Amino acid sequence: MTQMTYMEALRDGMRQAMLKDPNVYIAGEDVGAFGGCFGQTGSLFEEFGPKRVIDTPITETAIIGSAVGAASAGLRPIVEIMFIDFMGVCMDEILNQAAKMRYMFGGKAKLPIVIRTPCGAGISAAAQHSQSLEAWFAHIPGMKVVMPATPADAKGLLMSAVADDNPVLYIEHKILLGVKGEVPEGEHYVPIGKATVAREGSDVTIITWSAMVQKALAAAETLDKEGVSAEVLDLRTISPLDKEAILKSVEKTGRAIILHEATLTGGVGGEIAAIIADEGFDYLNAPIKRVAAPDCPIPFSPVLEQAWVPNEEKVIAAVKQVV
Amino acid sequence: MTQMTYMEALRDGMRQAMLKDPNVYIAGEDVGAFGGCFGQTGSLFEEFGPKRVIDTPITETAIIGSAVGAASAGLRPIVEIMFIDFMGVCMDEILNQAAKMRYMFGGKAKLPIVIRTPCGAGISAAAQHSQSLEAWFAHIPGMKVVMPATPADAKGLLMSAVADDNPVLYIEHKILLGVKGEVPEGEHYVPIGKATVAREGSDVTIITWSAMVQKALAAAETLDKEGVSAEVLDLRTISPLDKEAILKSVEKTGRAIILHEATLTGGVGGEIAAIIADEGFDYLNAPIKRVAAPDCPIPFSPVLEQAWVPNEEKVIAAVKQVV
Amino acid sequence: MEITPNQLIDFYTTMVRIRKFEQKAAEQFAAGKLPGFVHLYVGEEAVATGACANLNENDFITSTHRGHGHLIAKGGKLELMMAELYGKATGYCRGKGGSMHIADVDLGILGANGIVGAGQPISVGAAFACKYKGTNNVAVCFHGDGASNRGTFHEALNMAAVFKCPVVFVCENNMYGISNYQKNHQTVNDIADRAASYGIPGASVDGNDVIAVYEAVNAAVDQARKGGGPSLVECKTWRHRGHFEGDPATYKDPKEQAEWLAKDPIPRLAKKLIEMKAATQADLDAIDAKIDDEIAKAVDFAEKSPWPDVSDLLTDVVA
Amino acid sequence: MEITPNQLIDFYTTMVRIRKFEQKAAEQFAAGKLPGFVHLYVGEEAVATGACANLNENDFITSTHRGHGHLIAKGGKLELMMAELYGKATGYCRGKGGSMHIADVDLGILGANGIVGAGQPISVGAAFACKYKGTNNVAVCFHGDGASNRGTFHEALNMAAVFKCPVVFVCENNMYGISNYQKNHQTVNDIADRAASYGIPGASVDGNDVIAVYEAVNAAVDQARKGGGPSLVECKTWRHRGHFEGDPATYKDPKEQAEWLAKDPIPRLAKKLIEMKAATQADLDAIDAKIDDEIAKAVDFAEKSPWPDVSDLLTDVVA
Ligand SMILES: Cc1ncc(C[n+]2csc(CCOP(=O)(O)OP(=O)(O)O)c2C)c(N)n1
Ligand SMILES: Cc1ncc(C[n+]2csc(CCOP(=O)(O)OP(=O)(O)O)c2C)c(N)n1
Ligand SMILES: [Mg+2]
Ligand SMILES: [Mg+2]
Repeated sequence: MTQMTYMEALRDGMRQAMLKDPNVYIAGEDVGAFGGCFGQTGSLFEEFGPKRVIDTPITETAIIGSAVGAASAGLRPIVEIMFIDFMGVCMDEILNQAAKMRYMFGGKAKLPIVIRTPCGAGISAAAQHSQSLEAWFAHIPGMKVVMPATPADAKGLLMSAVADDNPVLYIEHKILLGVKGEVPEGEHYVPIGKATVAREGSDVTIITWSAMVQKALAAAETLDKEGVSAEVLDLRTISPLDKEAILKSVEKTGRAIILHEATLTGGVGGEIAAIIADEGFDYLNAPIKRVAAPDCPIPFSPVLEQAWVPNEEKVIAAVKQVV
Repeated sequence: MTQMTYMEALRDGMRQAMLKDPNVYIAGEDVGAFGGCFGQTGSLFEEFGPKRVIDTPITETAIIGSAVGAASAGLRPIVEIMFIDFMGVCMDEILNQAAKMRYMFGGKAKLPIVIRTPCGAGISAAAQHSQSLEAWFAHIPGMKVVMPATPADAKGLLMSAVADDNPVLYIEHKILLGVKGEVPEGEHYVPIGKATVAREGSDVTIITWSAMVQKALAAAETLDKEGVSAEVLDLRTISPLDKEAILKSVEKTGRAIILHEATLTGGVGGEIAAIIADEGFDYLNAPIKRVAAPDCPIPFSPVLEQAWVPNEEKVIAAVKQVV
Repeated sequence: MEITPNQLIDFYTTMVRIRKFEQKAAEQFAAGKLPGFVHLYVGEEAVATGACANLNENDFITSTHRGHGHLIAKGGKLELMMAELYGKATGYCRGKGGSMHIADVDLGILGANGIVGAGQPISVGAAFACKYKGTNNVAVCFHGDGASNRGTFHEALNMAAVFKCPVVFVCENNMYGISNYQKNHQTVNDIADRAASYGIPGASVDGNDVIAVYEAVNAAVDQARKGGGPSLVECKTWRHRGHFEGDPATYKDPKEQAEWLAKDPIPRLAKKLIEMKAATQADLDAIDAKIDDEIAKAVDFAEKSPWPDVSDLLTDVVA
Repeated sequence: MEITPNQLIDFYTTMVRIRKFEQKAAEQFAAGKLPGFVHLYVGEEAVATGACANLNENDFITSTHRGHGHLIAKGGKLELMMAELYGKATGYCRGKGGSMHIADVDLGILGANGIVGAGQPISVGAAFACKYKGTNNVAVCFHGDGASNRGTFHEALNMAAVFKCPVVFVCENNMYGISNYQKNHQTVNDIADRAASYGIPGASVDGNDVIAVYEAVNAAVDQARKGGGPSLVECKTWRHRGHFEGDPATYKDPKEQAEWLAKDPIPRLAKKLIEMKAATQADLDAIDAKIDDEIAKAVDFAEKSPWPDVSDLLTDVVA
């Protein structure tokens, strides 16, 4: 174990994957000597050189499209889209090519592609640089989606994503990049599709992921003092969802709060609520509440942005409605 | 009232809108003399000429992007994307431009854009020409999404969409294009955001839209014979959802089935279930069931495609689990 | 680079194979046996044939919605193709893909594609992989005149040029994107001129002359294999039929259609073979008969094959 | 088309206005007063100034992430801009947009834009509307060298050419897309060469010479107003600062940076004005002082303005 930031951890995950397999390469905008928009690739360019850490033109469509071609020809690309907000310009390559080729071709293609991209609000980057769009990708059969909340998971999910033979969207929250934590050295894999209980509790389950895990934990601390025991489930993987973990926790607590940063309507919270309202219906002692950003674009001004991002108080208020 | 097909009705809606306002024009691939991929624009080119019914190159990104520019400069474009599956190539123009400009600009822009596009399986058009992607658009604040199920609504929602000052995605199901029904003559508006009870019932509510309305009605007929009274709610608008109508019906029946053609995970069904499991929790006598396509790309072979599309039997089976 | 008579006979054979496959597909479609959309390559056979004649099994192609010709020219197996058109379990994609998604990754065929222009960046990636691995292989990207207006064209050619990827963009200019005549969808006459935007060679050739296609693509493939980067080869041709089966193509000028039918690449090559005494009419007839037989076998295979089992619906979504 | 001394003084005034606005923004950003990303236009002032000098209030522009210069040149109000950079309720977007989304639709400014290349098709649509309505107005699309590699560039120029839309694409080639040097992100030297792919005029001019920019765009706007369709004007220039504030721009070659600083468009124009006796140094100093005053007022306005009220969060999502 070493202390490192979430960003160092995900970089270390890339590095380990590259050391292990020469067919792994990184491509994206300013990922080379510049070291990545937020510094994510750091000095990987110096270590692995321009053959394996590749600066592309501003050409997301070709970045993803070429990754599809390279992967079907035997490589294992890690490609970066600088902000998840830019996915709109390469959705076809994800929706209709990467995610569907294996099925359409009758199983005769393998698409081991990792698409790394930062999400999230909190730095006044405004409406086109702050979104959380995981719901789109969770609705694409053939895609996996991971969203680590801790440095250790940032590394472990990165390595699992590279090792996976399917397209995996790896979403790193920009607010977490600087967060420190203990991270295993060398190779480290966190299984895709497995949630983790970030905090045990017995009265209510807060189901969440990515940067919201910290807010859920903070809310749970406060609630604890008021005699409410909240369990916090960090999903880690958004697709496929760890249904068992969700249902198990709700069975225990009888109450579910879903917390995500994405806007409410059409967010992944709906999917989770639907699973619980069907398969966990008999466990429920109270309505399922969702805490999410309101249905509006992300405003620039810090005062408005703060009002937009879900926070501890809103989680606590939701919990209090059900306990 | 006249008898016409769904396709004739939506065409008549476009025609009325064009007669009414010279700033309304149509642009898209093969919408001119060819009359549209499935014949949707028919002879509008002959009637309105090349200035107002415009064949574009194969350039979806520019089709939507130019509509954004034209709308902000005072026109009211109706643009067509030949299949909803192609939206991946113009999502940025929808997500980050059309839907956000008004908000980002502090309210100082109006974007009256109608994007018409066919969705749906049923004609062996395979994985890239058969999808139902409404969930993506329902997750974009600033967008409205309508999905008519009948010829009258096809016309009425088209005209309301053109009259709306916001970007509206108008999704026409290809399987419905040839369906006939009574349609009001002249101008006809169906309000955006209002569901309709397609069949009254008391034991269970089937919430559905677009081509699935017919399947729900068929299932309800069969169930009726077995003594189960199903209400069928045709949402008509997917965003904004008619929450009141949903809750009102579930209050009455105490049971909810959500039926959609899109793949299950991440579909709009989750959103609806979540609303009910929160605000309608106390009405519920049984788990909320979703009937949807399985999480896989749409297969080509008719035998597989038939197994993929949700059908009457699956609806009946779901209902029987809860009554 | 001398083209031998034997090569020409191979070209002829491939072109006839494509033609007869397509004619059979038209027939079976009309008979209601082929579900979905079918876009046929009749009239354009010289392009796929001349281009793929420069490739080996480890080279890659990306194809389009109008893919049968490309696949056959790259070595695709007629039985597996026909069975796929039928939607049978024995087809290339086990019935899951259909005409627009046939692929044979082992043969370097990275798929027909239902999204116009989608193959362009994919081909760049395959070529990138060849270069990355140092294999000396190349990729050929087939795409239409209509597709040359998509953003993918621009991004793919730019990326390929910047990274010097061994890829040849073969633009099949059949003068239409569905009903949209080339001069109404772009303002350049020769799409090859667009190569200049990427500092790469662009050639425009008679796409109904298989030898001209072969030679132009040969030069481009050669450059690519030597590390000289990508090229664009435009092949002017004509689709004899509608955009898809069922399209009466009333938008075509009958005179122009007649002119192009007279330029049919197959009789043209047959004439040449006979003139140069590389083959007699009887030789060609024998080839035709052999192909008829292949097609009949493919149809028979497809007809006799089982439908996919519904239990297969959810397999192969993920690896 | 003779440029009058008065016009040149106007150019000078606008360029100084942009420069000083940007310098103040840099200062306020460093002081922690401006949230979010700020991309400054320092060094490129001649482009926006020379281009927008050809436009009237009813003409349109689309801008970029590096938009302040375009907005000021098109008549944007400094107070409302500065207040928006601060995120104040009185800003152009009531604090909802910030630097990357400032717009003034009434002035034909269809917005800065955080998505590289997104303005390109939007400008085509605005130009289309001008033509549709027969207003004789035009649109100017500002975009960078990096943006010229996006699919939107290709699709926008092709559509504009096909429909003969009155739009001028002004490519600000400052030789970098963030850290990526132009010769590493495209293989053409002159981006103007890409105009040939659309059969439209392409001109490449010294973007630090406001007169050259003015004249090239003038010809293009003139053609557009007369129904002659779109053009591409490439302006070679240089950003003095990092990509965004906070970027030390260590990727730049210090020698090249020094060379370009020596070509600063503002002293260059000042020198010319004095040489041609259109202005004395005192006149220019007076302009500078007047602009200092404007900027001070803008800052003061921003500083004193209230924050948006949280109750405003959900307004204006839909009309
Ligand atoms: C992105 C996208 N837009 C539109 C279509 C519908 N479409 C299918 S084929 C076609 C025409 C293609 O023209 P071209 O590239 O010239 O190829 P051709 O059909 O002539 O071989 C169109 C518009 C599509 N499949 N994908
Ligand atoms: C589609 C998209 N890709 C990437 C980015 C991130 N980004 C912002 S500015 C920029 C560089 C733009 O370069 P250029 O077009 O030359 O404009 P300049 O910054 O030099 O003015 C990049 C890559 C973005 N905003 N949008
Ligand atoms: Mg064509
Ligand atoms: Mg630049």
